[in-house]
This record gives sequence, C-alpha cells and structure tokens, in this order.
Amino acid sequence: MILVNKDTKVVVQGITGKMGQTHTARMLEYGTQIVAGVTPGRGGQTVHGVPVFDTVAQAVEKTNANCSIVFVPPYLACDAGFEAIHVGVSLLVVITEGIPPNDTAKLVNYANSHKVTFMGPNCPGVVSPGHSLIGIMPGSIFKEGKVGMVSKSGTLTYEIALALTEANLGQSTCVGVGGDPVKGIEYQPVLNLFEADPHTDVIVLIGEIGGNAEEKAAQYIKEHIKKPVVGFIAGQTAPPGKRMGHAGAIISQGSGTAKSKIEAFEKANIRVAKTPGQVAKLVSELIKQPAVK
Amino acid sequence: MILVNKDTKVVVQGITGKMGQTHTARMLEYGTQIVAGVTPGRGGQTVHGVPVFDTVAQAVEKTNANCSIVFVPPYLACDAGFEAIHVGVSLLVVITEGIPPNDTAKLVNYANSHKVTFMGPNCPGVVSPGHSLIGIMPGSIFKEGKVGMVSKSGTLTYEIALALTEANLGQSTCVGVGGDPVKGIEYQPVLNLFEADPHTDVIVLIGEIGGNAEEKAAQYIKEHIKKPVVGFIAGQTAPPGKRMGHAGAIISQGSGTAKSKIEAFEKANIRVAKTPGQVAKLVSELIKQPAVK
Amino acid sequence: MNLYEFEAKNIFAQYGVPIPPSKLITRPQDLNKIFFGYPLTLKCQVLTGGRGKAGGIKFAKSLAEAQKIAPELLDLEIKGCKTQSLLVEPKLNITNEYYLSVTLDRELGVPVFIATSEGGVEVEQAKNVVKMPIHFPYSAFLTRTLAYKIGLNGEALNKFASIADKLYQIFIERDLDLIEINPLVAVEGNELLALDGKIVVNDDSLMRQPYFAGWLESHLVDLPKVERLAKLHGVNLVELDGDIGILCNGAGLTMATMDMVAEFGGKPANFLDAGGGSDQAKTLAALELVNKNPKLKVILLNILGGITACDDVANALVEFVKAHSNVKLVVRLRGNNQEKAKEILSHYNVKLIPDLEEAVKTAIALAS
Amino acid sequence: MNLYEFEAKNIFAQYGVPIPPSKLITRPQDLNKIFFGYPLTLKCQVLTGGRGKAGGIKFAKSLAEAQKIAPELLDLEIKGCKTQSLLVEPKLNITNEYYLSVTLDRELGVPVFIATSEGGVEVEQAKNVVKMPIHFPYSAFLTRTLAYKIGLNGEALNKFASIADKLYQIFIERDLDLIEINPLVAVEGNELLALDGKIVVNDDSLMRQPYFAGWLESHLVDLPKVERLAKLHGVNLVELDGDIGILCNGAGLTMATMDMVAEFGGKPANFLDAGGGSDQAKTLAALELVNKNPKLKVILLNILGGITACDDVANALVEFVKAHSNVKLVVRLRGNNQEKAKEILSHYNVKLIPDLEEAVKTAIALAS
Repeated sequence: MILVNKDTKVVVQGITGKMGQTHTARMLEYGTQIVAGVTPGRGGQTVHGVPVFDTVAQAVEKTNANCSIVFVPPYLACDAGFEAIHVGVSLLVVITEGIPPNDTAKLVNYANSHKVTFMGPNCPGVVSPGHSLIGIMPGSIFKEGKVGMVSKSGTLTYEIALALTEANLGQSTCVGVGGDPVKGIEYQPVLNLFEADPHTDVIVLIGEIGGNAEEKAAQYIKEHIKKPVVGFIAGQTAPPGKRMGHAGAIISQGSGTAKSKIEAFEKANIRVAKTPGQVAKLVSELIKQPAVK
Repeated sequence: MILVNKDTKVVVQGITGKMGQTHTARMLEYGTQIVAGVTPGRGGQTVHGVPVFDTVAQAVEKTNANCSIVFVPPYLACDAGFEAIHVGVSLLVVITEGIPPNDTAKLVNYANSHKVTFMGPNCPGVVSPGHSLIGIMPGSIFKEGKVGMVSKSGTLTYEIALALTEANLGQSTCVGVGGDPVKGIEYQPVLNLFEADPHTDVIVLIGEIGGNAEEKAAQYIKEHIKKPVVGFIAGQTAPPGKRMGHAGAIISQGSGTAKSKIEAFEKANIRVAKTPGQVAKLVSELIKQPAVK
Repeated sequence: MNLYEFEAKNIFAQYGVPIPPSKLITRPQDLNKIFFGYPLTLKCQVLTGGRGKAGGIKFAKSLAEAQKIAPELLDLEIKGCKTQSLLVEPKLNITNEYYLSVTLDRELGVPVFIATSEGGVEVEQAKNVVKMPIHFPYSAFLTRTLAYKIGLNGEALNKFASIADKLYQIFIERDLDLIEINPLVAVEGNELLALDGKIVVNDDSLMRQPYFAGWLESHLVDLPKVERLAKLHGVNLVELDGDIGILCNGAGLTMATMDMVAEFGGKPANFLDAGGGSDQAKTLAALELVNKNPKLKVILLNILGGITACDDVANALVEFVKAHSNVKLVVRLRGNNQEKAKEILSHYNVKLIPDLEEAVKTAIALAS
Repeated sequence: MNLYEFEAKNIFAQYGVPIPPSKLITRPQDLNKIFFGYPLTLKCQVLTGGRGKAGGIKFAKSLAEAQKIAPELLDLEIKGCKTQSLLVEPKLNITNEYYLSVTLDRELGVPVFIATSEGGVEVEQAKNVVKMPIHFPYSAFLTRTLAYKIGLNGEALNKFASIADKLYQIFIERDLDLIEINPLVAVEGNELLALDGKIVVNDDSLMRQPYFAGWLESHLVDLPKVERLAKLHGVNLVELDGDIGILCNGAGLTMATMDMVAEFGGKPANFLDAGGGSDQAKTLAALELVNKNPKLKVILLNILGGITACDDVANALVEFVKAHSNVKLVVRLRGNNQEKAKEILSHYNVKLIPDLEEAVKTAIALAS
C-alpha cells in the first residue's frame, strides 16, 4: 500500500462545486478521512458534514489535513495547487481536466521545489482498496490485495481493476497519473514505491500512445525493479497525428507509437497483455509463481 | 582581506561601453585580473587587450573567470546579472545605477537561490588595496593595511579612505554595498567576513539615513563582532521626506533618521565619528590599543 | 488551434518581431492595389504544412503573371485544406536561413527553444539542431546563448536573440502549443525577418485568451466535418475507415476498445471519447455524431462509470433509440448507478452485455 | 512620480478594480453636465496627502451648492500644491471601510501587501494592520489569505482578494513604488469600490513605461521650481534654508559635507548631488542650479573623483566663472585627473583647498 492509507487526512478544494460535492460523498462512503473542504467565500458552511473553510491554510490549521484533492475549474486550479503546496500538504491530487499546460509546468516546478508529491492533473486519483480512496474512481470495483497498478488512463484502470477483482486478484494501491503531456508524478517514482511496498507482489503498468514515458519506465524496470510487471498499451490502432482524447495521447512525427512501447516492454521482460481482460490472466500466472524475475 | 584578492578573475559585462572601457583600464592598471569582457555581438574584439565574448558562458569557459562586474545599462542589468549567476560566478558586482527596484528584487532572489554573493546595485565595488580592485573606486587613495571598511556610499568611502591613508592607516578591504533601498549583500555578512579575517583589526562602518540596516548592524555587532568598530552616519541635517540622492536615503514617517542610527551605534559600543576626518582619528586610537572590546 | 500564416505574422508584428511587408488578398483583382514592385511572392493561406511542396507558393515577375497565378492558387486545395486567401509579399534577396521555435517539451515539462542555422527545411531533417530548455525564472540572456550555439555572432546574434525573446513572450502570454519561424531569413543589409510563421494556440487555453475569442470555428476547416462538429460539442472524435462506431468514456478505454475490435477482426469507424462526467445531453450528442458516419453498421457503446453516471447514459440511449429505431446498438454499461441504468433500459429493446470481450465480439458479428 | 487620484482611478479601471462613477472638471460650469444626482462629492486633485483635513473634499446637496463650492475648491492650495481640477462623484452610502496597498519592503527585499479593516485613516495610526510579504513566485491565493486575515468572509473575501490580486498586477506591470486604496469601501449591496486611489510610479522605471511617457514634468508641480528643474536635468537637488550652496558628487559625501557645514556653524542652502560620472555639461548645469538660490552667499564645491573626472569639473568651473565672476566659490577637487584640473584652473581665479575641513570652514567664513 503506497501514498495513501487510513491515516491520510484529506482537504477537498472546490468542495462546494458539483464534482466536489459528488465525490466528497463517495469518498466519505468509501471510508476516506475527508476532514475539510475549501471554497473561498463559503467558510463556515458544511458539505455532507465536512466543514468548509475559506483558505487551505485555515483548513490545515484546524484539521491537520496532509493531502489535498483539487476539483476547482481549469483556470483556477494552478492557484489552488500553489495554495495547497504553500501551506505544506505532502500529497496533492489534481482531478481537474483542461488546465493550460503552461500552468501545469509552473505547478510541477513549484511542487518539486517544495518536495510535494503532485499527482495529475486530469487524473482519476489514487485508491488503496479497503483503506482510502482519494479521487473519482468508482470504489465498488476495487478489492484489497497484492497488485499495484499505475496508469495514465482512468476508465482503463477501472476496466482492468474490475477484471482483476472478478478474478479474485485484489489491489494494494491503484495510481492514476493522468493523461496530460506535462504532469506531476510519473511512472518511475510510483514503481519505486511499489518495489519497496511489502503489500505489493505484482505491478500492472498501463500506458498509452504519446510521449516516451513508457519506454523510460521499461528501461527503469529492467534496471531497478525486481517485482514482476504486467504491461498494457492502449492505442495500437490509433492513426498518427490525431489527439486521441487525452492531450498527451498523440503519435507525432512517428514517435510515441504503441509498437515502440510494447517493444520496450518486451525488452524489459514485462509481460504485455493484448486486451484489458488478459491483464488479469497474466497477473494470476505471475502471482502464483514465486516473485522472482 | 575579504571577498577579492590577487586570484580573483574578473569578467566585465558591458566592457565596450564608455564606463566599461574606462574602468577596465583603471582596474588593469591597478593590477586586477581582468580576464574577459562580455558585450553581445562584440565577441572577438578586444578592449585594452582583454578579449570580448558574446556571452558570459563563453567567457567563463575560456578564462575561468569567477567574478563578474556589471556596467550594462539599467534596464539590461538584471538580465546580465541572471546570466552571470546562471553560469556560476561566485561574486557579482553590479555598478549600474537606476535599476528598477522590482528588477533588483528578482536578482536578489535569484542570487540567493544560487548562493552567489551579489554586491550592489548602484555600488562602487570592492577593493583589497594592493591586491585587487573590482569597481570604480579611484585606486590611488587606498593603501594596504588593517582597516576593513563597509559603506553604503561611494564618494564618502573615498573621503574616509583618503583620510585613513593620509594618516598612514591602510585598509584590508573596502566594500561598497550601495545606496539602493533593495540590494544584494548588506552590512552583516561583510561584518562576519571582517571578523574572521586575520588581516583586519578595525572595522569602519559607514551608513546614511533611510531604512534600518544600520540599526540592525549595530545590534549584530553588539552580539557577534569582537573587533572594534568605528561608525559614521551621513545625513544628520537632512530634512524628512526628501530623497537625498540615493534611492534609499530618505527619512520617511520619522524612521531612518541619523539620530536613531547614531544612538544604535552608541548602544553597541561603536565609536561614532562626527566628520569623515574624525574617523581616521578614532581608528588610529583603536588600532594602537590591543584589539579587545 | 492552428493559425494562418498571416494571423501569426500579425501577432509577430504586435510584439515587434520583424516581418516583410505583406498584403492579404482574396480576389485576383486585389493585386492591382499592391505596390511592392516585382517580383512578388504569392502564398496560399492554408491550415496545413507542406505548402511549398504542394505548389502553394509561387513567384510572379509582373502584374500580368501574378494575375494569371492568383486564381490558380486561390483554387488550390492542399491535403484537403481549401485555400482561404493569398498572402502577397515582395520576393526578398535572402542571404541566410534559420529555424526558430518555442514549444512545451513534454519530457522535460518546460518550454524549449529549438533552433538551427539550416532554415527552410523540416526541422526534423536538419542537422545541428539546438534544443534549449527554458527553466524558471526565465531571463533573456538564454536567447543570446541560443544564438551563439547555432553559430551566430555580431549584430546577427543580437537580432536573433531579440526575436527569440519575443517569441517566448508570445508563447507565454498567448498560451501557445507552438510558435515557429521557418525560415527566419537574413536579407541584404543584414536584417532578420520572419518569412513564414506558424502558431498553434493551446486549445485548453482559448477561453482565457480574449484575443482569440470566436476564432475556433473558423479554424477547424482542416478537420473532417464530423470531427469539427464534435470539437464544438466538446467531445473527442477521430474518424476512421471501418464500420463499427465506438463510443466510450475515457481516452484509454476508448483506445483499448478500438484495439479490441481490431484484434478480434472488426473495423472501427471512429474513436469517440465522450469524456468523464458526460451527462445525458452530451451522451446523446455523441451518439448522434457517431451515427452520422455513412459507413456505420453498428454502434458499440462501452461506458465504465467513474464520473459518468450510468443512468444518465441510459436516458440518452432511450432518447436515441426512440429517434433511430433502426440503428444496431451493443451496449456495455457498468459502474456508478448501473442498476438504475438497467432498470431504465429494461423498458426498451437495448441489449446490455456486461462483459467487454463479449460485447466487442457481438458488435463485430452484427457488423458483418 | 506621484499620480493624481483620477489618474490612479483610470488605471484601476483598466485593470478591473471597481471605482465609483466620476467626472473630472476644471470649471464650475462643467457641473451642469454631471447627472449623477445629489448629494455629490467634490474632491481637489492635488499631489499631496492630507487633502481631507485641509478642506479639499466637500459635499454638495444640490447643483446650486456645488456651484458655490467648486470655485472655492479650485482655488484651494494644499501644502503648497495648487488644485489642478476637481473629481466629482456621487456620495456613496458606505457600510465599511478598508485599507489596501502594495509596496516594496526595503527590509525584506520583496513587495508586500498591507491591509487593515480600518480604512479612511492613515495606515500608520491603524491597529490590526496585516503586512504580508509576496514571495516569488506569486500566486493569487495569497490575496485570499490576506482577506481572511483582516477578518473578511463570504463574498467580501473574494471581492477583496480579487482587488488585491489586481493591485499586485498593476504594481508589477507598471513598475510602481506604491499603489494604495484608502479607503476601499463596501457600499449598500455589498460591492467593494476604490473610493480614493494613490499611485507612486518608480522614477527609475519611467523610461520603460510608455504609458507614462511625458508625464514627469507635469507631475513635479509639488516640488519647488529649482528642484523640479534639477530633476529634469537628472541631478538630485533638495532646497534648504541656509546660504551656503553645496555641490558634491555622491549622495553620502554630499550629506556629509552638508552635515559638516552645520557642525562648524554654517547653514547649507541646498543638497546637490551631481551623481557619479558627471561630465562638464552636467556639472555646469548643477552650478547654475545652485546659483539660482537668491539667499546664496557662497558655493562650496566638493568633488572626490571616482567615476567623475576632475578635469571635466574644472572645465565646467571655468565656464561658470566666466559667466558669473561675482559668485564666491570654494572648491575642493580630488581624485581622478586632479593634476589636470589644477592645471586648468591655475589660469583662473579659483581657489583650490584640498582639505575638506578647511574648505568647509573657508566657505562658512566667506558666507558670514
């Protein structure tokens, strides 16, 4: 179990918006410690029993929150992230989609200089099944277990987690790093955390076309990760030059293809699944074996 | 002797300008190691035999310069300073007057984050008599010796150094921190250097109206400096609310008066001279005594 | 959003990036009002690259020749993009060509300058390309180092650096994905000019850039009509060659569904990611968009509700089925409120297949 | 450079800081063209503080009353500053007053927000003043923390924060020394408005702020005429009450010379720092400025050449002596090229005294 657990205390930035309210209710229902919400000008209200503050500083002072999840609109999200980092949360999860990449670049720089783990933007969040869900993932499809997942795609994570759960393979933690071209945490630090996590036996890495993060992760796995890894790449049939939904999912000038990523995986002895459903099969084979590579 | 010595290798930014040319000649004449000049677009030329480069990066690469002195015009000085800091000089001396204070604030921040000693702006530079002069001070008035000087004012430093020299009291190093309200190095770090410098027996601190740097220095001297200090404050007859030449030399809302600074000096057992000439007398009394306080 | 050359050059001029004199014309008779002298350059204004190779740039030695060329160019279609207008400029005596651009480097997470002293060709094919990351806080000296690194000196170094500095300012202030001058030319007298200009505005930033307000629709002309419609509806649609319409939520799942269709022998008609949190109206609009494809034989709808509520999707399906009873639908619907959705759809002839692989196979079977 | 209230408010409006409706008038008859309704507020536009206490703000219940008040206000001189015009605004129903400013804190070396919920008084006299350093990189959340710290909540918090954010943008983009709203008022309906505005533009930045091009001369009206002239010549002059004109190079030495004159029983007529690197023309201009003082009995010139070359000063002195043979001059000239200077002056009746104390005493003796 990595990044979040039962002790993680969460402040929800943008708690009074539609998304904020909906997912606060779902996270509370899941058992996540949502201790505070922030909406400037709404201090003193409550949302599903959670006290709302005007600033993150107040929220942290009153509740000792150590994690923030951001639902505020795209052009205000960078400032919201700065606020949380400035105040000193240790984990910042930005759900918001459509943040201008120049803003994200600034936020990444600020988070790095403050040694804050910044997840997202445009990500589904993170769940340690049975312990804490900080994000917008549907909690019911996850199950506590030994598979660590890290992915660029939200719904594809759900699809694969569902297949794992139905195959009775639970998850230690599922991390959605998001599909934007510029982002906070990438595969490598998550892989390191899983490698060190006693609750994780197998790692599932879900990638997609665009950029070279999967190739870099493959190289890193080859050199540093001893636990078995199963990979999946979406977009094998994607035409070049077209943005496939995610801002980052584009094959440009021949680079970022699924083929290149799958080859990199194979070179790094990562088992590659052809369909989401196949991931569960491969994991189940690996989890029965002793975890050597 | 502090900050600069015979080994200091200097690059002159803005060497082809009038000021740059004039003072390059004077510094060379003094014996300072001027190893390079920079003027973008003038790479390949020479000024008084000193090779000119287009960028500081080149200059440092080719000559191992470790100090930069900046003569470029006010609105280009901040960028010039960034360039020198980025490339990795350890001492940056900015002579330029009239830099917008918002630019200086940015430069101070950048220098601090790169652990670079930034002197100025609007300062006369620094001289270790007999060894190295990096600035616009008239070299002939200084003499090697045991008095360390730190001052906000250029010409007043010359006046007092001249009096010391004529009284046969040489100087270890004279540092002009400059008269702008926002500046790089202030009194305190210079005091620390003098305190640790075996070549300095007495310290002369020259201040002027405006701000509270002298009061803070006095407090610091009281607590941390064991060597004897002679103080002088200019502006005892200055009317309130008027900027007296230096951007920082202004008594505003009753604070920053000469009276307040002189009182602070007296409380810290600093001998206060009434005229520039008297500084030499007080120093000469102190230097004859064993250096205890 | 891609801009036309003349629009990019207008922005260059606002920021003081030197450009040649130019005039935009939409009719050959407008040539009479151009007094630059001859020879002239006539350039098709199209939202695609490779214009030169496609014959979209011509020179004219006289008014007569220009009047002969202009109608041909105005009729030219390049890679599916119709020519909107011509930009007419004096033909310059070029002594040197450079390439210069600013873009966000996704690997480094910061903007980068890209430059080379070989201009006029595709930068991917040039040698000695200098890529320089722009770390925070930016200061203009970086542009001088850039100019030096591509081999410039003297006044050319300062002029190039000044242009690079301005490009960076435009990149940041206008929220761009790319700003490019190719070629940046040195002419007789040693001035540097942006002979061509390309600007791609970041789509996510359009709403905070009042300068570009209302530009989007007129700048999607290079997209197929349905993709254009989809973009204006805020859904991500890419048209493909097959017959199985695909509608999912989430880019990864949509791509994976598409890949599975291909894997099991089918042909996807499109990629449509309705996005997270699609409500009833958006889902219905997405269904209608997929249905516009004339080759379409079946629609495969695969929704795994995270933000999306399954009952909203179900209600959209009901509306769609009422309007298009003849369209074959294979629906897989799981996640938030999936039981409600089942309940809603139970009153209609919509078959729900909970297993993805089975759903994909069913869709392929229905299409063949 | 201080701006008038109406100029500050124009800038506020450009950046979206809410201001009351207002109209600037220079003649009482312009009041006929104001249709805000009554009561009205009439405010003298002067470049000095303490306007309210000095009777520079009046209210009028009717056009007749306004027409009676306006000529009186237009004639009003406050602390030596003539009223240039009147700013006329509707009298607002104020429910709350705040103070808000941005300035550069010299001790911290960064800009700071200063705010309090007690507006309308001098901020120095207010309690519960919040001072918040603005570290780099700035982000707008800081303004919400500021608003919270002075006790705001609800919509007022957001409105105050938004105004503070805009003030910071103005402060940076316009290179200001100070931007201040005092009072920032809440009115019926809970809107916040800048009822008064003060902007001080940084003098060193004027040349890079095209918005203020040409403004300087018309904004020095609060300075004595000679100080104004000096400022336009780029020398630092402050007029004093005595009879010994002082001309030095370097602020510290000028002050020290002034202090010595007083110490030995003389009275300085002025502070004039000709600055480092003064050439012949600038030195001559400085001499002429000092000589304009009618109380002047002697000029004490004290130059210790660092940047300044003594021969340039000597040449200026020669020119001055030729034009004003009756003016008593005590000259101390040391540093770069002092021998050349001596040589130049040897042909003229200018006495050089190398010792500062002696020079000061000589000047005092000549003045009495």
